[in-house]
Amino acid sequence: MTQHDMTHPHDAETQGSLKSYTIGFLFSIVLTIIPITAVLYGWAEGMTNTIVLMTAAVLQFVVQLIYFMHLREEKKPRYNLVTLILGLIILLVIVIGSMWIMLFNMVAT
Amino acid sequence: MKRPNALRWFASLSMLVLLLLMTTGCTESMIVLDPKGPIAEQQRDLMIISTILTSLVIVPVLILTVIIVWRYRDRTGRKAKYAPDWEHSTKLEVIWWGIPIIIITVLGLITIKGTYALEPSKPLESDKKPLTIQVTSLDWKWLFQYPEQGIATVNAVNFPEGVPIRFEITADSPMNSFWIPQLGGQMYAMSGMAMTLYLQADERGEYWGSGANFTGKEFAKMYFDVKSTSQEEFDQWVSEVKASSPALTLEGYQQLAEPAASDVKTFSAFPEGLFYMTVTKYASSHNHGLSWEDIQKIKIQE
Amino acid sequence: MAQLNDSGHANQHVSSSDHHDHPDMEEMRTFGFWIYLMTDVIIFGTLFAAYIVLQGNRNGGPGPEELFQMGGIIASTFILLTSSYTSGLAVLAMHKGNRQALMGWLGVTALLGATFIVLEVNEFIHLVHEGATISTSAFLSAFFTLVGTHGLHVSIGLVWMIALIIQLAKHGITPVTKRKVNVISLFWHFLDVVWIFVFTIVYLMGVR
Amino acid sequence: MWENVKSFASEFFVTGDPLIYGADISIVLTIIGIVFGLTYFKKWGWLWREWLTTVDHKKIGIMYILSAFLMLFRGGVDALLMRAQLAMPELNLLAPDHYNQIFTTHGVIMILFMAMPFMFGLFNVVVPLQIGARDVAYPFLNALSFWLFFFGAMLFNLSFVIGGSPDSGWLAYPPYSERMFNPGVGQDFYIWGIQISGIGSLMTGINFIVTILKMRAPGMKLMKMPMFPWSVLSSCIAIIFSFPILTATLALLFLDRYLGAHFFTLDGGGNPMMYINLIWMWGHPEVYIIVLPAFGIYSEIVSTFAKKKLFGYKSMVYAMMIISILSFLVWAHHFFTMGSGADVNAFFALTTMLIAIPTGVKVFNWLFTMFRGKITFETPMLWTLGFIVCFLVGGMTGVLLSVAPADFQFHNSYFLVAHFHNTIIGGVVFGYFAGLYYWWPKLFGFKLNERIGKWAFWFWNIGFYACFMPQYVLGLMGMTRRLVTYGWDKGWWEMNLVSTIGAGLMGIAFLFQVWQIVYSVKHLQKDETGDPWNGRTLEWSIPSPAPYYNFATLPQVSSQDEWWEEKQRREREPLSLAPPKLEPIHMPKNSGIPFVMSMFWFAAGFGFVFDWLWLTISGLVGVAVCMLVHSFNYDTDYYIPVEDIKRTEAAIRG
Repeated sequence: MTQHDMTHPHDAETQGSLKSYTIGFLFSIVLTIIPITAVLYGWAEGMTNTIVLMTAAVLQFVVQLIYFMHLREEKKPRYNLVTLILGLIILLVIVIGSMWIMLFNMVAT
Repeated sequence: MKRPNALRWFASLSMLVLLLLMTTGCTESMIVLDPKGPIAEQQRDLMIISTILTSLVIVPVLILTVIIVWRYRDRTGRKAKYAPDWEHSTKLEVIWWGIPIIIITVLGLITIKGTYALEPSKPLESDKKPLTIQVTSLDWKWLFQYPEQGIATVNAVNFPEGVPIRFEITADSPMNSFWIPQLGGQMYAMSGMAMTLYLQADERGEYWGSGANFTGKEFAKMYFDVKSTSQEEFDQWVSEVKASSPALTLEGYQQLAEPAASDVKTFSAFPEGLFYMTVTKYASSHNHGLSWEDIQKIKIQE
Repeated sequence: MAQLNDSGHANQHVSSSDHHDHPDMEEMRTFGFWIYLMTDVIIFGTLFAAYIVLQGNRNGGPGPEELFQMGGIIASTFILLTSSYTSGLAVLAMHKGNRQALMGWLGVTALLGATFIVLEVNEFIHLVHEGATISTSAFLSAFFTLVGTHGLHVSIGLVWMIALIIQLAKHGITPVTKRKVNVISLFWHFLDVVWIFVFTIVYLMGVR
Repeated sequence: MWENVKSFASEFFVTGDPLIYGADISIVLTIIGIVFGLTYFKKWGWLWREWLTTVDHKKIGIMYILSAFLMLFRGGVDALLMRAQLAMPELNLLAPDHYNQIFTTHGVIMILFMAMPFMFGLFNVVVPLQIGARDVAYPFLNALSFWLFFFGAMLFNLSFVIGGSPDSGWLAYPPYSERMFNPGVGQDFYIWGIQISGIGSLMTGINFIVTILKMRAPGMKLMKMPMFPWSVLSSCIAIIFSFPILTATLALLFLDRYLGAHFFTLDGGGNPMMYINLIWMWGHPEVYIIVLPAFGIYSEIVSTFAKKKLFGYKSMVYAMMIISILSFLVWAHHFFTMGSGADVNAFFALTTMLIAIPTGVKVFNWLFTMFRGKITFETPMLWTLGFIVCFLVGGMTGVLLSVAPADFQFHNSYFLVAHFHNTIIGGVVFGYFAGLYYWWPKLFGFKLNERIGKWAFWFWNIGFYACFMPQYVLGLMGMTRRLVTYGWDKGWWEMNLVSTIGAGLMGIAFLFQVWQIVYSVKHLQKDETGDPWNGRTLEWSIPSPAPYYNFATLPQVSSQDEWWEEKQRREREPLSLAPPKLEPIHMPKNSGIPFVMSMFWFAAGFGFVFDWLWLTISGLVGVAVCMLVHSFNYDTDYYIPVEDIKRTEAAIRG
């Protein structure tokens, strides 16, 4: 039950400060208000709307990763980052693949 | 050390048997390799091309396996070299990353071309007007409707040779797969949508088709007779059916759709728009058949 | 959902009575939890895929425009965002070794989470009263399943958080409880991220 | 009252078929026998302490493999029944309903309850020993994974005697698997059996990824790790990203059936195609999940029995990782005929073919490991050679199937059936057998009889070719899968008869294997060395069977074939060192929670199947209580004192 891969002992916890958490929080508030107003006041239509909404959501995801989950502070080898990237790739494959197969490609009449 | 010897014999023997089977005795009943229409013919050609291409790697590798196993077996007084630490050779590894890459590239290009050429809903090139036959998979029988002739059949389909047939395929039962091996590949039969499949028979003859996707209890009885005749014979058959067979009513269809196997049947008429009704029975709640863009358009119009 | 119970639990499981010679054991458990989160990403991905593909199939029933009451949804969004922040503050308090503040912030987080759940249950009750149930149409099946799965995650997180507060009261801040706090705050941030996408894809794009 | 009981019993228990009554009786007799035996020999306490509550990876591994063998037996009997029914045209051995259930259970059992546990068993037994660890990363979770698998499998198998088996194929395509066409409980058994064991599989995936990444012996860089742990890592990566899809998809199907949702139904706007799309997103990676570890096993065996370093180590690693990721990009080749259009078909045909490249590279590397080696032909090596030949054929037909337009003709025919048996038996089963024969001495401390093993090998191989080569031909004759019977007019009977004979030979081969084990236990050839094959990796550096703490002192690793190098070092300069200093070993404590919690899952699953809400709720509450109890337990591990280690070592090393 002993582990050896780590060359030096260190605490499992990630750091972060009140400042970084607060910045993250403010960012996420702003990034939530933007799409809400965009939708409620009908700023954009169709594709533009989708792009605005998705961009805000993805940005907010990044904000949470950096300011709340401290992904940037991970020590090497960065297994967390690697698994996250793999997970996101598979996620996109599932969602976009399903849309591509199920919605855009019907031979049926 | 008799074992590797036996293994080698065994391997070559089984390949030989397979090869013999492929080339001789069974060819006649290997109907997939005995196509009677342009689609099945092209699909057969693709099978042969891909078999040859893959054999280019597989056969030498099988031979190489036998040679290596034979030559480097452990025995006293053997002359072959023993190099326990030899574990890397960039040259060799480049070769065997390279060979499959080349073969797969060639095969890939052929496949892509074939995929677009043999897209099932693509009309066949022909100077004759295609004949439309509407196919419904029921539990556990096939219903064929001829909208232009106004007749219907169960578990039997007739059409003239040399004329492209436009099959429109749906199901009023679990999903099935419509397959006439000698004329061409399958298409799923699914409720709520009508799939298009073009096939054509180049020769007169009697073939058979089946359901290829499991649908339940009497699934094994879902065969149908396929008969390709001359145009005159076909016309004559149509008028015979019209003259002598009963009409299929809506109640008749409901009875027919009850889960059970069925014999061959013919009907001189069928209810107007029956096929469309079958397709839309569930489609009202779906957007099957509509592309994403279509849905968006409808939304915008609303 | 089921995964959550087990894997989530699994990572708060074993604990050592002493840790001086295994400094990285707790980190290993946190890493395992991270991988579990990735598997949960895939579960939600599948549910999102199902929702996106099926959302147009209304079966003649109501669509998002008629059903969603954005006021409550926006409120619960901000509540969940805030709870993500407070769970971060709990971790900060833990680093400072302040057990009271840690338990306090965890309590606030749990309270906000509970409010979120109450709002969601209210929304579901409202929908059912409108005649929009899981068996009304494919759109609603996918909607209830996606949103409900997220709600189930939050609820399980709540039980877990309360259990953790009790353990903190009993054992204080030890390497084991430290890891458990880290893990649950990761979980909470993760649920926040999932909600952002639920909010964007289901609600905002739905009423648009 | 009595009438009520009678009518309930006739619905609850499967009735009406002599085969099933026979099975019922033998099941009851076996259970009585086991209970009686345990009581008579006073072994209940032993069973509970040593097995049911164990968190030792080696014991868990043994339990996995034992379950896999039992399931292989059941799945094999299913297969033989099917082949018997198909031996001649128009036979009536099995009624269609019964046949449909049998091909469904055969598929599910062989993939999910035979291949998966066999694979997990080998993971458990071998990985910690090979990377120089004392257990897996989460021993408690590991036990939980096993018991979830076990009770999931039991729940699925229970459908045989209670309620009725599922009958809609191993992937249960809707709408046939929906309540509309399939109102019985069989389909719900399917969902919950797979769901419960699937959770276990997912946790095992997480467990081994962390074990391999974080628990390697000092000095063992990733690129110095033996090939089997690499293959396990690639397989587990595929597990953690694909099993959640299965869980979600089955949950949706269950919601359709249980709450009347409309995901995949015909009415209400459901879309059955979505299920097919989703299930194959799991289904395709799944077959790579089971075959990748087999590739790892072959790599170990080839280099051991050629007495030569593995050729092209880096290529092998890259190839496996590429296969693992690429396996997520090919799923639509399972439904080229669904009408997704030429763009989709072309894309997925291409990605499918791409997988042939890394796979081909691996075969070349194995061949060139043997090249300039000194090959001996013990049973593990025989299985490996059998695999190479078999897999080449299977791989070739796989490429043929990937040619999308040609697949329109192959789809759902016996050509396809032959292909996947070719790769799964030739690739997976042969690999696990090879691995089992190879590591058996390490597991149990004695070797299996080679002579009977060779008989088993030849019967398996000849039986295999006789069974499945004719099926390729049958596919080209237009025979589709899942047919209960066929007519004389099709000209299929010769090939079917040969195929049935082949299946019979494989059945005999299985009997040889059972006999081999029994014989070897009787004529015990103890493995005194701990290194019966002149092995290369760390597991051979410790005694057989391995002590419960595995390594008395953890090895310091400097090379990929550490034990081989170490043996050569010792030859050069005989060992004169004082025995290494022992330290107390940190170990996890046994726990009964995994067993109890999995029983509660079983109860909850059973409640869902029969829609008994009280049972479902009690089961789920039990699960939650188990988790809380475990969470509040801070006393989960202990130290083995140096004295105990010394005593154990002295006892083993004699």
